[in-house]
Amino acid sequence: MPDFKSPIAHGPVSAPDGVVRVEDETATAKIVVRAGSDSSAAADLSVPFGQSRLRADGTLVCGTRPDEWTLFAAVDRAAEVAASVDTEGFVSVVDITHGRAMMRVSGPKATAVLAKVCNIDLADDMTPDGAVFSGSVANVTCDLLRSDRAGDPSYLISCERSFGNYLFAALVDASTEFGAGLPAGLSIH
Amino acid sequence: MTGNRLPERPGEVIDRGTSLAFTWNGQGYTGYQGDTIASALAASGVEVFARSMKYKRRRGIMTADHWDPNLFVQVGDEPNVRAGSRCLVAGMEVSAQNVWPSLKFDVGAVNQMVGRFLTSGFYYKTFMRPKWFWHNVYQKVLRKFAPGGRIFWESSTHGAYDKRYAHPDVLVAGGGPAGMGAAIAAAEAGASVMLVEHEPELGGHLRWGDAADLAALAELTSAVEAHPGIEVVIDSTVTGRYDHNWMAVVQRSHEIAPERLIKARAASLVVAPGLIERPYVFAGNDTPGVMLSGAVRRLINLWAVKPGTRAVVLSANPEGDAAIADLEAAGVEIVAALDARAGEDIVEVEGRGRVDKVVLGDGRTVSADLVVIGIGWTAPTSLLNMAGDRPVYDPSAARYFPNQLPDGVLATGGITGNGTTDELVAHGRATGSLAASRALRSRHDRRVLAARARNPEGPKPEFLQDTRTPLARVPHPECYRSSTHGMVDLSEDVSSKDLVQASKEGFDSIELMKRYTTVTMGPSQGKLETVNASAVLAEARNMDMVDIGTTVWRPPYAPISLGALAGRIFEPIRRSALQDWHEAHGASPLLAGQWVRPDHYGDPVGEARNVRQNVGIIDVTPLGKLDLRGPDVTKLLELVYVNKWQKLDIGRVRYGTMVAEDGVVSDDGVTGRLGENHYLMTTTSSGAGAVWEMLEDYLQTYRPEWDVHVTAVTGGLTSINVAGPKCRELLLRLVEGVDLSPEAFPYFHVRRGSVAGVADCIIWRIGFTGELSYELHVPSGHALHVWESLLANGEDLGVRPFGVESQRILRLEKGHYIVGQDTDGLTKAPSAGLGGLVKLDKPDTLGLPELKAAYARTDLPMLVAIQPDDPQVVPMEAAQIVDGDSNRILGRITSSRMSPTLGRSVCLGQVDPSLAAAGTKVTILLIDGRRVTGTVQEHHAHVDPEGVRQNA
Amino acid sequence: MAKQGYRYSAGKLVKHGLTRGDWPRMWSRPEARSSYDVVIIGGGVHGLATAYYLAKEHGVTNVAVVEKGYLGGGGSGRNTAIVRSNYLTPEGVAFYDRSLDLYNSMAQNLNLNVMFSRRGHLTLAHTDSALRTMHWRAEVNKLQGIDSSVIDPQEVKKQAPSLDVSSGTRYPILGALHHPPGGIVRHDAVVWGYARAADHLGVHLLQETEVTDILCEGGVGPDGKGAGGRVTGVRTNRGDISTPAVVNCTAGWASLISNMAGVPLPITTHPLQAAVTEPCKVFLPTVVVSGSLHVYVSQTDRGELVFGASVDPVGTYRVNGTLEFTEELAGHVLELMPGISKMRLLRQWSGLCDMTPDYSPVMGTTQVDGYFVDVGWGTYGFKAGPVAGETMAETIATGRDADLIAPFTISRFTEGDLVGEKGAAAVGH
Amino acid sequence: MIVVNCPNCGPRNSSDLRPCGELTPRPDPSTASLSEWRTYLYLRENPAGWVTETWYCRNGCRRYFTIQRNTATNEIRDSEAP
Ligand SMILES: Cc1cc2nc3c(=O)[nH]c(=O)nc-3n(C[C@H](O)[C@H](O)[C@H](O)COP(=O)(O)OP(=O)(O)OC[C@H]3O[C@@H](n4cnc5c(N)ncnc54)[C@H](O)[C@@H]3O)c2cc1C
Ligand SMILES: NC(=O)c1ccc[n+]([C@@H]2O[C@H](COP(=O)([O-])OP(=O)(O)OC[C@H]3O[C@@H](n4cnc5c(N)ncnc54)[C@H](O)[C@@H]3O)[C@@H](O)[C@H]2O)c1
Ligand SMILES: Cc1cc2nc3c(=O)[nH]c(=O)nc-3n(C[C@H](O)[C@H](O)[C@H](O)COP(=O)(O)O)c2cc1C
Ligand SMILES: [Zn+2]
Repeated sequence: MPDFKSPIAHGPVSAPDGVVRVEDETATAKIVVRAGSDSSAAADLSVPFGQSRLRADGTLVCGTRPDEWTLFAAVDRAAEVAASVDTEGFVSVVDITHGRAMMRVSGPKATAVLAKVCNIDLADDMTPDGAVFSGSVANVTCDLLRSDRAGDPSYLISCERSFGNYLFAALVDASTEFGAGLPAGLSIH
Repeated sequence: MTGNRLPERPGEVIDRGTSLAFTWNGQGYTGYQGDTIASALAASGVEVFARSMKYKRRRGIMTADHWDPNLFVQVGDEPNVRAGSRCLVAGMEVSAQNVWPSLKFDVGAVNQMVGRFLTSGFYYKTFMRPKWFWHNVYQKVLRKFAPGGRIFWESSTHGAYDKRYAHPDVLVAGGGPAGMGAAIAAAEAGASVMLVEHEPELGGHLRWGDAADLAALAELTSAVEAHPGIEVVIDSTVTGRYDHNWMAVVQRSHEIAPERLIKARAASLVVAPGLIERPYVFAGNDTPGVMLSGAVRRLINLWAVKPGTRAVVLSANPEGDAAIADLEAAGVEIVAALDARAGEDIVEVEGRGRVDKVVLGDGRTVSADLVVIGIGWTAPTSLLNMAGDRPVYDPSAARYFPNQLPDGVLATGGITGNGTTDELVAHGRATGSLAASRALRSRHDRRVLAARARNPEGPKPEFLQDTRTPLARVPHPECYRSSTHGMVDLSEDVSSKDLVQASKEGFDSIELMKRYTTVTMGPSQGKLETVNASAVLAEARNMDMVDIGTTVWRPPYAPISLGALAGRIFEPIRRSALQDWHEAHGASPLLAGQWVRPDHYGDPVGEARNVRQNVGIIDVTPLGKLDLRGPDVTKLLELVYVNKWQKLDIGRVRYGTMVAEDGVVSDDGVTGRLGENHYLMTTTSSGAGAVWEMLEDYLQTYRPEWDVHVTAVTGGLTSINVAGPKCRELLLRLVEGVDLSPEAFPYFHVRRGSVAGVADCIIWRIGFTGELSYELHVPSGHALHVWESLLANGEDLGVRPFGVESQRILRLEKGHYIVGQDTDGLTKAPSAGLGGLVKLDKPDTLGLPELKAAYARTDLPMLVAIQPDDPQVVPMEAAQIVDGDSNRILGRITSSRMSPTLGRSVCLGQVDPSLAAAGTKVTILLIDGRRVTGTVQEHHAHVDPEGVRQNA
Repeated sequence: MAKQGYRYSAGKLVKHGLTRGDWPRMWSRPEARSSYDVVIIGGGVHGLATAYYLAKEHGVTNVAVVEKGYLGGGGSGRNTAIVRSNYLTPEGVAFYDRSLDLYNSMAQNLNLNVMFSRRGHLTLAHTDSALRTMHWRAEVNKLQGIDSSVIDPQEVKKQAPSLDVSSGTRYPILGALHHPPGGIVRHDAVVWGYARAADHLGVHLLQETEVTDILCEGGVGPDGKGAGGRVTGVRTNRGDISTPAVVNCTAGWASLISNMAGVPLPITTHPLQAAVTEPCKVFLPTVVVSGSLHVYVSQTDRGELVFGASVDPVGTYRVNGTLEFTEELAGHVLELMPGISKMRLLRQWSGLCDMTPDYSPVMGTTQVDGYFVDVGWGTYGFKAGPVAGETMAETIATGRDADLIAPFTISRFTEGDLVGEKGAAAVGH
Repeated sequence: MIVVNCPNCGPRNSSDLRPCGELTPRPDPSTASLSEWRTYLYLRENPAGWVTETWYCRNGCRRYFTIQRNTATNEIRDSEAP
């Protein structure tokens, strides 16, 4: 199998003082599971809509929508993670690893960066660590997960793959207020 | 240069250590850091800043703040800068606007002499004859008189602006004592607060007040700054309150952008804008040297500028009285201190470039160069009106007061009554606590409702009732006059005479009067004019002010630049995994919706020919792709497509057309069955989103009992069509796990296998080009490898990429129509020539009754293939098909190209049913006016109607 | 009482200036009669024009125009005043072209300068398919004798130098439909001109009078409303008025009125917003419209840019406007004219539009005898005011739908024969 | 920008959703007369007051749901799944 290629052709971009960092995490296995709330898959995944949980095997389980979960894991584990889902009843498991670009915005100013391009209330009590939600980011529909790192806010943002390059540029553009520089060849225009 | 700068004042905001050089009408000036453009010029003795709009009258400082109607200047390439509030920056090139040839001498000033003819609306009553004169002469002259600054449309700052969102519990509009009190109390109650102040510093009127005011200011400011729960946003205006407390805040001096728009969803809004001083209407009231009391106090106390030497002051309130004290302290001689409360008055001011003589109410004429007016207030109720309030006029206090506010909006401070600083702060604090309690309760509700927030612990905060002690309404005389030549609207040059005349002509409601005279339609939007205009109308109609009302306040409260409203340019662009490759290989980009695609690689005709002769590959990723799973997918397909779907075996693909509930063709594509309960549906590129939402709609609201899961996989599968007689040979070199022989894998079938080592590719035998072709759907992370492998392994076969334009040629040769190009918003299924595809005997399909009705009709247009009789003529797409030599329209060409395969032009067109039979001659009107004939073809396909090529 | 037939002219302007004498009233404030031959609901351009032509062309003068607010307070007073006739369908072209003719001679006929500025109208195309539609319109227009053609970007630049016609932009300008006879009119003056002329012919203009019900008998519905019924009068906040003929000219409120007669309409009410900037020296000589960017813009003689867009997606009777309208508007306008980013928005407002499924009006007789409709004007009805008035007057006077409006009667929705303007009229103006 | 309460996502800006208009039940297409069908297609109550309407949570949970909205004030009442 040839290497997995991300739509984002840029490495991480950070502000010099580290207050914000934008990086590509597209190379993550992403498995979407649909199952009725009374299914055994749902019981197994055991995360309500809007929340997330790190499974013992390292898989991050997100309640992305009512009766829908997205599972994140290392990119080579896609098949294994997909196979781990209990498919008793009407359950579907779709590997969307190739279908979604994913990036992370992190650092003390991550919330301020996101608040420039996303209308959702990101206050700690409205969107706590672990919160899963969907919204528009720089005019692209995205799934978001707040997953803090080392006490600083951090957001995993995924979008339809074809928007990936644009969205990355938009997030870096939003970070320039806090000192990040747009790398050569990257522009929102 | 005359030095009008006073010795140091206790509250001054200028930094005398930092001089700033700038130019005014080309001449060099200096001011201090902290000056506005106007204060710096006034300090240097400048008295005339502008010419008025209609009569070109000289104009000077009037309010010395943002709303000053006379201080509009051009700064470099920026028009309409408010010199009364724009801070001076070194190097500014400032000039007067709306003057010709110069501010000193303006030719247009002759209008003053003919002013009596230029009453409001005069232009409606003349210039009608002769007809051509209006357009060719009068209108051009009128346009020359347009006021305002100049646009330098070569220098753009589009995209340099910025925006952000905010979600404060409490947003306070106005940073005077009341607003600061509200912010502090709300923050103390645990609310997150955004405090917005229009001026460059907090403080409101305290800033230009006395020692006690300055002390109170210092105390309040440090309390605000000390509280971490308050975000202070200065030099910023709350410009709009929209439904559900969606607030627009324009931030002017932000370091990263010329202006920034903050969009805030506030749970509670506290409106604390204070009051705006109202001008007085008397003859000559627009002469330079006539200033409002606030203007002289600001000039003296903030910028240490002496506003004149000999002053007449007319005061009706303590602020007017305080102006007298300030003037005296500044060494201005008070020629007359008139008390409006005691009936003293000013009748007229004379003077051209500056006040010279003042005629007083008692008949005396005195000489003075400054007239100071402190006769009352306008309540800036704009934000309250936007929140649905209809403020009510109170004659005893001579101003409007808030009436009925929704729960999420509270008012405090001067807009609600009068008080000492302590009383204002106390009222502000009470308002802030109330606002916080309501906001925190609403926040609790939101947390309960939003799944991501998890349920809040703790009880629901209480909804406090309003127990505030209202501020007093101190009696104030109503100082209005309508029977003078004074200006009511200085920006629009509308006098009270004009208003009285308009009322007599039938424009006797405030709204009609506004539209006829343009009063309140200028840059200050009624802030200075609206109450005076109502008062004039009330007197003219002998009615009460209360029954007249005001014109409607609308956003923005303070004008906001288009650049800030636009903000950053966030225009999402979609790129396939191969787009970088296309661009690196000379593809000319084609923007199709949000997608950027390869239109061609330099030679569309050659690329098309290559497909017919050898093999070509095209990136068709934007095709919508939906993964459908579940036992009820067939039912869904039966519902949304016009054709039958029951007997689609695993491994087969079928073409389908969709219509909307009105029977109009809405989309098309193929759907393949990959497994027992697993299908892949494709849609048109532009229809992908709509089809997905439509499927969800019917699944969720119409047939919730059906078990179907829909997943959009458009970008996840990179779609590559491999087409041409040699494509099988090419694929044989790369495909594993699939028998590509025509017998094992015939037309309209689907297989899964690996391509160039990439597993899990979906391969189906279909194509838009009419050639033998396979469409590969490759996991996008590996798509580039597959694409490059196809090219690398087919060199000997002549493989070449082709773009969208070649595909358009090829599909037209084959007669495949494009929804939206060959069909339009009225094309019902039978018109598209779907023939037997449509099944009317299904129990349920979208638009079924309309389909039945349409098939019963004989008058619907038909889509047909047409060949111009002259093979070299390619009629333009949209060329009309007409009835012989007449102009009667019988159809149109919807697609046309020169066919490289046939060496002749080929078309699709919609025609009247009378022309639809094969062999019918039609007349086509070319764009150059020629009429040519064409012949309707038997099949839509011009090339290979039997399908030998695609079935190979 | 308004002075009958007082004529405006340059001479009168001089006379009044010299004597400083008062001008006569343009219209009176009459007391309502208890009965009229025709009651027209809605004091916008459609209602007033209908009244004027009824009186002028058909001698029907016992007519009341009932307006709940002030004259022109609906769409007629808040539209961006763009007039043109380069429609997509032959029906549309014939209809709007007649209206343009009437506009052209309006100042003379009504003796009020409505400031018709035939400055030309550009509809920009940013995509191949938009360009194809422009060609389609141009071809249909030419066959109908309308001056309309597709021009290339260089020619666009000549017509409107402030446009960015370079090719690298997100929404490149590939060409435009150029319609020289299109332009703008001083919208209020049109309202006042018809009002004044109708008043002079004896029509009663009843302002601040709101219709609260339509009185019917004989129909299938409650209170004798609905199909088969007959109109007997209207109820207003100032009392009942009896009349055999009621005309619904209430645009955004059309459904509310029509429901009163038991005649449901294929209409939803959406706000359409507009905005003006502060004035700047005049630099934009023509009207510029971009369908795909949902904006249109023109510059008034006073130097303000007047902007419009497409209707708000959320249907509502609220007219207080939205922030996102101004944001999108500015973003799109600056894509076309990046140079004006420093101009400031001065005021935004909105009006109600009566949207139909096929972007064409609903006109003429209905299933209730004596109840006429002139509604469904959506975002484009200002330019149709004169011809709608003329044809509605004919329809009311003769009881038969006038030829020009035959394609627009309500029966097309039961017969499934919608008009094909949707493609072109979405943001046509 | 009004706020619409999605039954799943909670309060959201209306720009995150798509308004789908008045709730109009779909007649059975196999039995509906053409005039019933066209009433469903075209005729609307369009009241100035409370109306039950459908919204699609486009940027959120992707669910269709109905709410009550007062078209004269934009006040919003309860929301529910279809
Ligand atoms: C922002 C905007 C821009 C537009 N731009 C253009 C454009 O550029 N070109 C163009 O051609 N068209 C444009 N239009 C559309 C055009 O304005 C309307 O189609 C047209 O004005 C409709 O005129 P009318 O006389 O039918 O209705 P209106 O002018 O709306 O008059 C209807 C009247 O009925 C009254 N009324 C309602 N209910 C009652 C009642 N119960 N009792 C009594 N009276 C009642 C209302 O108060 C109102 O005055 C625009 C519309 C808007 C809102
Ligand atoms: N000239 C004067 O001395 C003067 C002027 C106004 C008020 N007063 C008195 O002071 C009292 C008012 O005190 P207060 O605290 O209510 O008002 P204030 O005038 O002291 O402060 C209000 C502040 O709100 C700001 N503001 C107004 N609209 C705004 C908006 N939309 N966005 C952001 N900021 C905005 C103003 O710039 C001002 O600084 C009244 O009793 C009045 O009589 C005196
Ligand atoms: C073509 C046109 C030009 C306008 N120009 C101005 C203007 O220069 N200044 C202004 O304040 N309002 C202007 N308006 C808007 C009106 O003030 C007003 O907002 C509009 O008629 C709607 O009325 P309302 O705001 O009272 O509801 C203009 C309106 C139109 C239709
Ligand atoms: Zn939702």
